[in-house]
Amino acid sequence: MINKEVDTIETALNDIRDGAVIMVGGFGQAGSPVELIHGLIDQGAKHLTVVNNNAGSGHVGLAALIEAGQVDKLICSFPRMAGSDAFGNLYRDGDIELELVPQGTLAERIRAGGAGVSAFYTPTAAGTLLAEGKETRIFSGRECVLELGLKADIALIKAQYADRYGNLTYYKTARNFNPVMATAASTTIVQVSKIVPLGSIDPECVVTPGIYVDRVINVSTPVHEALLVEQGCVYP
Amino acid sequence: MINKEVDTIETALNDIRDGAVIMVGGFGQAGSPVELIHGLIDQGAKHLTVVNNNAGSGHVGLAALIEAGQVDKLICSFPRMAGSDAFGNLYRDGDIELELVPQGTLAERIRAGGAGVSAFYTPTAAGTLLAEGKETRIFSGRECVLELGLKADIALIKAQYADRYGNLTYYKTARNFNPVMATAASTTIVQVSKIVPLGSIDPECVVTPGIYVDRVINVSTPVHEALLVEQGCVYP
Amino acid sequence: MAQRAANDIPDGSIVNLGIGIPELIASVIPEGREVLYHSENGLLGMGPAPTPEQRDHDLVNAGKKMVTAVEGASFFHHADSFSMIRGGHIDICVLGAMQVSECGDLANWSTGDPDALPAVGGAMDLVGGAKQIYVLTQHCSKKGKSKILQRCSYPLTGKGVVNRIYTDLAVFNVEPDGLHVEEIAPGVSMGLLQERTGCSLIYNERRGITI
Amino acid sequence: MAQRAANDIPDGSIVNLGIGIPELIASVIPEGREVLYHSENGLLGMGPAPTPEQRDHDLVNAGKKMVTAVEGASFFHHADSFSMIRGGHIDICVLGAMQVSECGDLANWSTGDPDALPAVGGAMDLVGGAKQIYVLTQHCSKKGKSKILQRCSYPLTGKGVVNRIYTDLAVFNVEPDGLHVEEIAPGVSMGLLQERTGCSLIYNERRGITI
Repeated sequence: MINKEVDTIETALNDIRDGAVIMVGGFGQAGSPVELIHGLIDQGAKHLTVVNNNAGSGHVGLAALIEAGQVDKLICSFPRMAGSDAFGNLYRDGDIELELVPQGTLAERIRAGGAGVSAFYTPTAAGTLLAEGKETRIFSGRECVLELGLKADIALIKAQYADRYGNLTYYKTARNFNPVMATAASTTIVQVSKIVPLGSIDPECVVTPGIYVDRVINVSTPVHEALLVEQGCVYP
Repeated sequence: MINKEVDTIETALNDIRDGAVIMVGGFGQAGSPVELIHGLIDQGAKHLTVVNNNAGSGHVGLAALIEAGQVDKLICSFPRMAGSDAFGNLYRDGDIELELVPQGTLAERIRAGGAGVSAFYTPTAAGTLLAEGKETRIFSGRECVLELGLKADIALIKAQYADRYGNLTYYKTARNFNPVMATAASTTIVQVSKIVPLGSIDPECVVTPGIYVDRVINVSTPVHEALLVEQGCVYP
Repeated sequence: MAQRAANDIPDGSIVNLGIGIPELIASVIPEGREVLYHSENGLLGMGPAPTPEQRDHDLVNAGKKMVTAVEGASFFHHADSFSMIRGGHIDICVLGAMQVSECGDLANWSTGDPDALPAVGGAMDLVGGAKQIYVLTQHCSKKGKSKILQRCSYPLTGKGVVNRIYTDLAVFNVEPDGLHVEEIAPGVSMGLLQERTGCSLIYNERRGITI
Repeated sequence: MAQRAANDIPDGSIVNLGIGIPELIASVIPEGREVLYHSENGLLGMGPAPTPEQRDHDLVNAGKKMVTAVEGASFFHHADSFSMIRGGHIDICVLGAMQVSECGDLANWSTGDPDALPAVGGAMDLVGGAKQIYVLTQHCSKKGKSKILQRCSYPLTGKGVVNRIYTDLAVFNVEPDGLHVEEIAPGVSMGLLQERTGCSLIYNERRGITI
């Protein structure tokens, strides 16, 4: 019998090790798996490499994970966020490493990692600083940059509904990086607003088929990072 | 005002030129845009390069297009089909060219063409006949083959519903190559069972966003290629 | 300036608007044109800012501001969204600029200051992918330096990617032989325009319509 | 043979079954195990053959035969489907074979006959992508030649890709030092097995359980 539901966040995150590469879904505050990130702060794994489009905001979620000193390296496209200095302060002090990747290249590298595509050539960033030191090659008269697929040990993502097979749907632009990251991690851990009976999700509308999902946690009333930041919350 | 509906198949296919590269959706008989293919036979464009997973069956649809002598080259993964010799006969006589591509590589090359990825490295086919003459390279200890993105002038595809923006949904495994091909052609022409009012398709369940679609034809009672073949039909 | 750029967006276009001034364009598109807005975070058919009742922190644009979705919109994930961009399916992208060169190089992500926190977002993907790149910017920086230059001194976002430039002083077309002045703002002389611009301008009398 | 392979498929597996004999496996999975079947033409959660009322020409498997979809199934397009395969998300793929070598090379798409119409389908993607590749085949060809060889003479589908082989005579594990006999069919002696096999077999007494 297949049942991916796990009872507690603690159990779900239990085996995350120091030094793990962790993809964290969300685009800014939309679709950020706040409860899972806070669980990871409680769990305490250190020397993490985190993949996220941003660097968190305020003192909750990803920003709090960074402030807790658990992140050694961030792979992202836009670490500047209004109202958060968590990443910037550590970065200026040389206490955190940054790999800056154009947003579309980041998404495509994650997709390639999940799809078994080892590397690909993209025109994005050709002729810029971000292509320095990278192989380039001309295809159809256009300079392209060789980029490698990106995989992770763990993906922490947020979805709307799940069934026991781990089939997922998302909500509006909270979808963003979540489905792509689900494909690229050895272990994909998902928080959802509701676990629904098998057969409740239209097979034509499944966004993430259960094949990509390992553990599902029901967080029935998730807090929204945007509201926590507005309220000036600090975690823990 | 955006309205992609075209009144007749004749109008929709009017500008297809001799020598065009044409992607034809479908996997065997499922999701094959039979009415559009028959329209292309009527239209008469010659020296076509066709991209399809197979080579048609019986004497209708793609097999009929091939029998009509309109196809110079086929890019596909599996041209052997029970009950059809259209392709095989021409091939053995040297009258049609074949580029044989593993099915997943074919799908990924089309996806890359649509996604602006010039080329990619895949482990598929490494060390086999189908990789001969192709560049290979080791990534993480695995030999990978360099494959190029594939684009087309025209895609002929079949979907279930469309709205006037060209948003599409599909039906069961008739989806197959259709959404991928829709992204990779300069002009994507779609036959659908029904054109529905804007707003009828749930934005969460759109499979092909209208950005990929140029022309939509309402074929409200499409014939199924499987039934035509069963009945021994011949087109024209 | 936004109005002038909006006039050049044809009916039926799919447009991606950069964060900041370019966002204003959506509200000044001439009547009767239907334009679909793409937001790179996974929305085609972005609508205007929400009413208080419509506010939804999970329906945001690329600048993380709350937006709405129009009838006929679709949601998709980030890799699919940037496939639309990289694959050349966006008709027009309008971006801000720090510097633009006469050969269409664009710098809009970094001043190269080693103390600044680098951040690029989707700008490099957009300039490399959209069919047409329009730049919408003040002609000069706050310190009065021209943003339109022979060569960008800041790190590039993309090389030879810009097609048109809209500033408060003029509209330019980037062509193989250099920057063509398409229009000049009322009250601006060609002499003043050239004086405020860091590269030689090509001026065709016939095109001297005020904006 | 299919039953024997079915016994080795753990509860909760995601399995892709090749066209032909491997398809039989689905009907003989031991009671109490929930296995999800992936069909590379865009279906996860493939069910058994349809009843006459369920017949649907647009719900087919990779062999173009009509199938059904189970509760909890999902449909997706071809590139997404092969991402599952190439990305290593399929637990087990069971395929037929023309030839298998002692180092796990598989030949199952072409005899190399220049007059034959070449066709490969998804076999090369599957053998390169699934976590475990099981081969299910008659031990010998119709002409009585062993399909288990030191080296394949036919063009390869994949190099060193096979993990296990199930034939009517025995079950083998492909290991770095060669082909290990895991089990022998009732009434088959090690001598007979070796005689009918085109490579040296490694036989561990402890493993000599009949099947």
